Amino acid sequence: MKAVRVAANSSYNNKYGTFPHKDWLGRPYGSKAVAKKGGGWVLLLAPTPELWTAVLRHRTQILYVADISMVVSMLELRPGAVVLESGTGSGSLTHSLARAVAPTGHVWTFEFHEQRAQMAAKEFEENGLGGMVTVTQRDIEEGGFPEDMHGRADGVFLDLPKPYKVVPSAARCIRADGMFCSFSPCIEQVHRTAEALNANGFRDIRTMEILVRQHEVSRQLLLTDLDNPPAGPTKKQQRQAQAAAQRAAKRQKTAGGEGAAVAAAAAEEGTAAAAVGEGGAEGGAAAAAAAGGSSKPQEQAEQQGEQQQSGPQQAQQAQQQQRQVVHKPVPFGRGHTGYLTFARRVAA
Amino acid sequence: MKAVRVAANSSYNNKYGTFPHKDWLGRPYGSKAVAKKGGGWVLLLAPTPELWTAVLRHRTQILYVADISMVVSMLELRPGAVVLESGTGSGSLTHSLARAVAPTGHVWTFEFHEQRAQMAAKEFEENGLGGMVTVTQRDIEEGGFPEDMHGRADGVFLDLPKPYKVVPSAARCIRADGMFCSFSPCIEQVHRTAEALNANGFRDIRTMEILVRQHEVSRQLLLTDLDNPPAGPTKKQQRQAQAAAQRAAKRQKTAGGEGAAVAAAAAEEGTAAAAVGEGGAEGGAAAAAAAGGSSKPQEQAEQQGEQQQSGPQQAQQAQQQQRQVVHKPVPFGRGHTGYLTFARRVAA
Amino acid sequence: MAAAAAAVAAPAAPGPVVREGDTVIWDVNGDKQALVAVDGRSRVKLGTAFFSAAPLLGCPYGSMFTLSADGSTLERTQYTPLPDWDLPDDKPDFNTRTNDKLVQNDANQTLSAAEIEAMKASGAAGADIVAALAANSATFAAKTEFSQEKYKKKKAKKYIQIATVRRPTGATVAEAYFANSPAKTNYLRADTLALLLTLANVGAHARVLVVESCGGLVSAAALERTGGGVSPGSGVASAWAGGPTAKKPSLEIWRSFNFSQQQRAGLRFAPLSTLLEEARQAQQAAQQAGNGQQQDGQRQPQEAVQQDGPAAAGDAAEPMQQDGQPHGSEQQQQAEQPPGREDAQQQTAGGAAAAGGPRPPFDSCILAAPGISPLALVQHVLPLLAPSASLAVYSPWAQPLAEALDALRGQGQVANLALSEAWWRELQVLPLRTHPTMNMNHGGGYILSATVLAHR
Amino acid sequence: MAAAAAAVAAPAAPGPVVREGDTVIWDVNGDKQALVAVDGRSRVKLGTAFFSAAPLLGCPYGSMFTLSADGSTLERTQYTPLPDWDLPDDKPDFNTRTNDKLVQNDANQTLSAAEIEAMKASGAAGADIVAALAANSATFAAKTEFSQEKYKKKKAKKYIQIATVRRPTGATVAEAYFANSPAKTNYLRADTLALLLTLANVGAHARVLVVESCGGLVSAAALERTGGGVSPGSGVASAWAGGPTAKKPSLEIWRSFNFSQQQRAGLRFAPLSTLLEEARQAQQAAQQAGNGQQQDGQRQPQEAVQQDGPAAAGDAAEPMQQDGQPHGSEQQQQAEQPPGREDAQQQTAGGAAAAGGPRPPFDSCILAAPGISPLALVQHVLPLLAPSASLAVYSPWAQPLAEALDALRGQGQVANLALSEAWWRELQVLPLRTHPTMNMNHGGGYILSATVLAHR
Repeated sequence: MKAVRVAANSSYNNKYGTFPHKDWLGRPYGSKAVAKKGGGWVLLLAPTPELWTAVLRHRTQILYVADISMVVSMLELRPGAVVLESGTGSGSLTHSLARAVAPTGHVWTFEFHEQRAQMAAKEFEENGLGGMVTVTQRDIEEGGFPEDMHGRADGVFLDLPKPYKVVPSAARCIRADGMFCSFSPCIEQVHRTAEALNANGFRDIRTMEILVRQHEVSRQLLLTDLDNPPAGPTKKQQRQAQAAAQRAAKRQKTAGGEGAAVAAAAAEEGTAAAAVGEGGAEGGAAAAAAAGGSSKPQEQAEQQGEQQQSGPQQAQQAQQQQRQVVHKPVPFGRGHTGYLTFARRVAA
Repeated sequence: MKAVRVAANSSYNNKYGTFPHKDWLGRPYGSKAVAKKGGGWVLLLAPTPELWTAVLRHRTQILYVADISMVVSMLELRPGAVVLESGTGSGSLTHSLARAVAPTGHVWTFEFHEQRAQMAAKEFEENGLGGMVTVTQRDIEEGGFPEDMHGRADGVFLDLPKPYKVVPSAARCIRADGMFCSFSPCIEQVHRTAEALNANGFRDIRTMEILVRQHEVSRQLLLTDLDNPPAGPTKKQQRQAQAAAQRAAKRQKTAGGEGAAVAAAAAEEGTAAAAVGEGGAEGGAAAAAAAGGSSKPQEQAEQQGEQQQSGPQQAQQAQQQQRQVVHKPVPFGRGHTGYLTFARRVAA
Repeated sequence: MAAAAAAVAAPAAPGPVVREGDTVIWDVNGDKQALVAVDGRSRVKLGTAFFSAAPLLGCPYGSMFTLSADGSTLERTQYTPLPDWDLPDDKPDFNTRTNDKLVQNDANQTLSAAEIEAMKASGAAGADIVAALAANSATFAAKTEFSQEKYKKKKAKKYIQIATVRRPTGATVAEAYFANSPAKTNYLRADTLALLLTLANVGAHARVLVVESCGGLVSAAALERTGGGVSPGSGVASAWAGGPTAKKPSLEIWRSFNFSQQQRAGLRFAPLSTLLEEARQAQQAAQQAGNGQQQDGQRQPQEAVQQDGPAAAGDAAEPMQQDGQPHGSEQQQQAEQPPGREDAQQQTAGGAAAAGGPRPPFDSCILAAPGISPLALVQHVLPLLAPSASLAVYSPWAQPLAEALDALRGQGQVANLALSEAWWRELQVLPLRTHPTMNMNHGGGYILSATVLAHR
Repeated sequence: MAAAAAAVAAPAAPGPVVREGDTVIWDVNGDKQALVAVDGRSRVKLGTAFFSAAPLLGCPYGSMFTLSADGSTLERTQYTPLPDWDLPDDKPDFNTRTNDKLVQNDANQTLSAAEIEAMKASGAAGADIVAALAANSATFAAKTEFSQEKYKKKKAKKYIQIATVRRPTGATVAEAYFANSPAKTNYLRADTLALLLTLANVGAHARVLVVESCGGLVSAAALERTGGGVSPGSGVASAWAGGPTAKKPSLEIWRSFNFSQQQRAGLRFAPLSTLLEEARQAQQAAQQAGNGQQQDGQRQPQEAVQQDGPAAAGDAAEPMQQDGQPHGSEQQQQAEQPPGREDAQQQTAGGAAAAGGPRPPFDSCILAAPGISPLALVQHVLPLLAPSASLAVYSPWAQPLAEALDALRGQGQVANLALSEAWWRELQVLPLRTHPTMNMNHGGGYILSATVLAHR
């Protein structure tokens, strides 16, 4: 998955072929675009904050969908709200904050690191968020939020090494009944932050973790007749199943790294398009399924292989084995992203 | 579920009837015993450490099966091993430690609280562990393990408020390459313990959590024809499903509190028997299924009810709905038991 | 600490206040929440009795109330920092109490029940009673710090009754229902709701289709995120299965959200069959209009979108292009509503706002009706969804979603198929007592998410 | 700290040592584990080269090895406490470094590759190289404490090679396979294995039936728990499906456990069909012997147990009645083995011990062969299980177990049915850096557990 900025005179190249952007213009999002030569194709998807998070350039550790969802929900953001963020980092959360407060609200986001602040500002502008997001280079831990933010924020979000230093400034910025959130990987930071919140006019202090576990879906043949196993020995099937699992795991890994794609915003003539997934003629649905586990065509091929191998015993085999759709968690995933600490500003 | 000590002249009473123990003598474990009058019954199960854990009297917070499994496994216990435990608490873990080191090993368990130590010693004796478990009243945090334990332990387990104070003593007791484990609810205790372990000749210091989630299994009718829903309106089914879910949740709760039963050891003539589950004539399998979720007869009755209600449209309904076995985690469970911190004694 | 405590006094800038007719969440001790519409006559429960809610009017949301000294009325109380943090956390050995000699016996309280009643009658604050109970407990001093904490909390719940007035939002309403009457929202957990809204890409410009059996919670939370009438044509269509004659299910939770009339206008209720008919009609109209640009300002149904120009393609990108030009003005939108439509009829009771809300195609879809086969429901609503729309399906059971994923995979209708499960846990963070909460909810359910592809 | 550090010097009492022929786990930096049978000729890998394992012989398990100064041989190294804890954790502001001016650029290392090689050639310890790299990094000082840690860890893994010699146990072997070649043990996680052993009530007196597709790991771990020949008649029967002619699957992991000959004698391999035939024969014999007490010392098949006296009922209680009288002596046990039995034939290669191991009925059963329908397998083995036996079934997928539970519920064959899932997570505990590890394994699988009831 890749973010592509569409320009009429530009083209996108990958191992599956060359895709002139002008072929994309005017086509609806969600379409498949075919390469100039060969059968390679890409899917053109509309950018969303979630897809952007999957393709953006990591300048720092970023927040992912589960934490983002909780932050937006528990900060009680809605169109028109004003939210302060520090630091901007890679801008992953910023996109979701902007979606939540658009079109009449505003995200004031602060980043200590100069280069990062500039890169983020450029991306927000390019992604059409320029009017709703303001990036400022500032050392929030030392200087707090600017005084002109006092009393203006419906919510404040901190992702800083020492959030507890910023709590008094946050208390001055957040209106009565407004929400505070801090994201910290280590419990010691959380501890100091909670203590500072309790002492600075916050209540309902809650610390939580949210993790998302992805499940992979597959079809399995389970042996049911234990005295008369099918022609293909169980052991061989197990090896196949293991090999399939390893392939699936590999796909899963690549899905994170280079899998299906997205993104990109307004280019010439106000047009926007994006590419999700890429595939050669032979690898049909691979890209489309990259985020969904294994790809169906491949699996069907495997199944056909099995059936051909068992040949005439097919009917008998049906009695000896049971085909079942099953799911299980993908083996490796995130074990921790950070602790989310929320608190509500005490009413006057 | 209840632990019952069998004696030829005794009897067990509950709301389902009177069960004279002499009817139980000579019957195999796993049998159903019927009440003197009426159709009430109990299941007689052999005691195991897991069933004992489910019925024992809580004198303190106890360890449950997942933590117990990790402790026994990571302490690398096996028949013949010597293990030190402090404190004894309710003796839940002690039973599993004894199973692991039996018949030639030994569990030396220490309890600060006098009354608890006495009660635990009595239970171990009654459950046939007398020869393998020695309970001693002692303040381990202040005095450490007795000197005659030095160099004798293959493993040490601590469940104390200040385990870090005991680390130097544990280091003297554990042989080279032997294992240490501490169970602590709070991370601050873990922190100090890990620091002490690092300074006192331990390596491979690992802190972990293990939680077990129970799943409940049910059959659901899922609507498949959205234009022509079956006679019984979806809403009604939803209400029924909700009511069923509430009943299941209630059963789940009672299963923890007063559900099926177990236990008890040698009585007269070396006989041992135990009661698991109790049921009246009308509540057939309820007790047997208490630990497994909903009880089948009840569910079947509900299903029959549904089918009767739809009457002649039954065949049509099969096309409109899909019956499916599904599972989901029981909604409420343990969120934390404690942190397990393991460490290996450095070789000489 | 002293300096920090002083900061408490610094007042916050004013926030929203409780107005006549507002629904509030009346949260007693964080244990029990009730949704109450506040006016001069309504009453709220504190302890075992009901009291006039009049004192709430005009107070800022977040205000705390307790009983007046004479126990007859509610009065505002000031928040003070929790004492939990006054314990020194740099002395590792402060919790030297142990339970070594404690004998299990409940007769250790020297304060009699009559004495406690007398304290209450004389208007003693709950906190004073708890302190007296601890001081008169023969075993309190011998308890471990952990047990002391537990003891005080238990007593505090019994004798201190403080209620907080909370503003209803997607998060607070979801948590209130889940804690107090979860069956009404079909056990939908707040984090799962938050994930559904994110995965379905709900924002101000979204045209959201919701099919739910969660009492309207999902529709209301989605409407809150779209801001209601903020963007013309955006909003939420809350639909149900069962053909044109099916009865509308109960979806009234939106009434608790204090939506303005304008916001409420972004919400419509309709059977799925009506929406499908609208999509068919719009498609026919588009086909009659040919392949050129549409002139009538009507929203493009999906088939038209496929042959439409860049502006149509821009629709789905709106969430990130907040300054793009939305199609159609609000008046046109309203003019489109045929009078006497089914959903308008069904909104008569209490539906003050005129029927508005989005028409197909939708660019965002949340399905949270676990009693319907997810595969059947997804295939049923696909004709209503715009290409590149974001789709999120909730079920408490993984298996029906897994089978739907299996069936949809590789069919070219959707991409980015994923089956996710959230694991949500809270922690207690206190000096020397930091750990995850001992109980947690394991039942967050499962979410199938996908991106809709253009029809081939 | 000083006093505590002194305690390190206090030597531990001696533990087990590596003997000729032992299999050890050769653990390099905690990253890579290999199972190696150690004798005078075997070689182990450190870094990129192989070295003679001879220096391991006679060393205590837990010993650590590194390369000698000339890089030609392994030599023991002493453990020193980790420096992570030397940081003062009472100064909240010690991590004042921030990444504010850090420009992304990899050319910040002033130490050249040649200089690093020279250090290595001169025999510098890996720790010295890492320290030099940090000191010569232009950006190291500007990094946050978090990033500094990451940097040092990365470099340490590259330049410090320390191997630990670990004793194979159920826990260490399971973790080694899972980390290095999980397919060989069918992805069975160590915590799941531990739970299976507990839920199946495996202990010294248990007669355990195992059906697995985990390479023999489950059978070996169960044998370790029974202690092998500790209790006559106890032990593990590792069986497989497919009728009498089915080929024995690979179950050789027991060879890594350094079992004694006596322990090994407690393990037998047999097709399920053989065990079922044994159970049938024993039942017939019991029926011929009538309802009275059996005289021949043979183990009672399950049907006999039902009509047997108190002593038979005592069997299943053995795990908690360790001083009860087991049935039959070891000699009788061995005499029962018919010569040339199928499992004995298949053990010729490397199976030094005589074929022993338990016969039906079994009072403990672990099924860890997810390729077989759990329901079909449970029903297939039920005739082999004694009343009140503990049963635990593993699968990576919940659905087949859920369907088995649904089918078994209320049938009177088993009680205490439960479907469980373990959630296992490690934490990093360090000053100001305490948090769960950033990555975890989500795939512990599911366990169906139950207690077998007497046949009606």
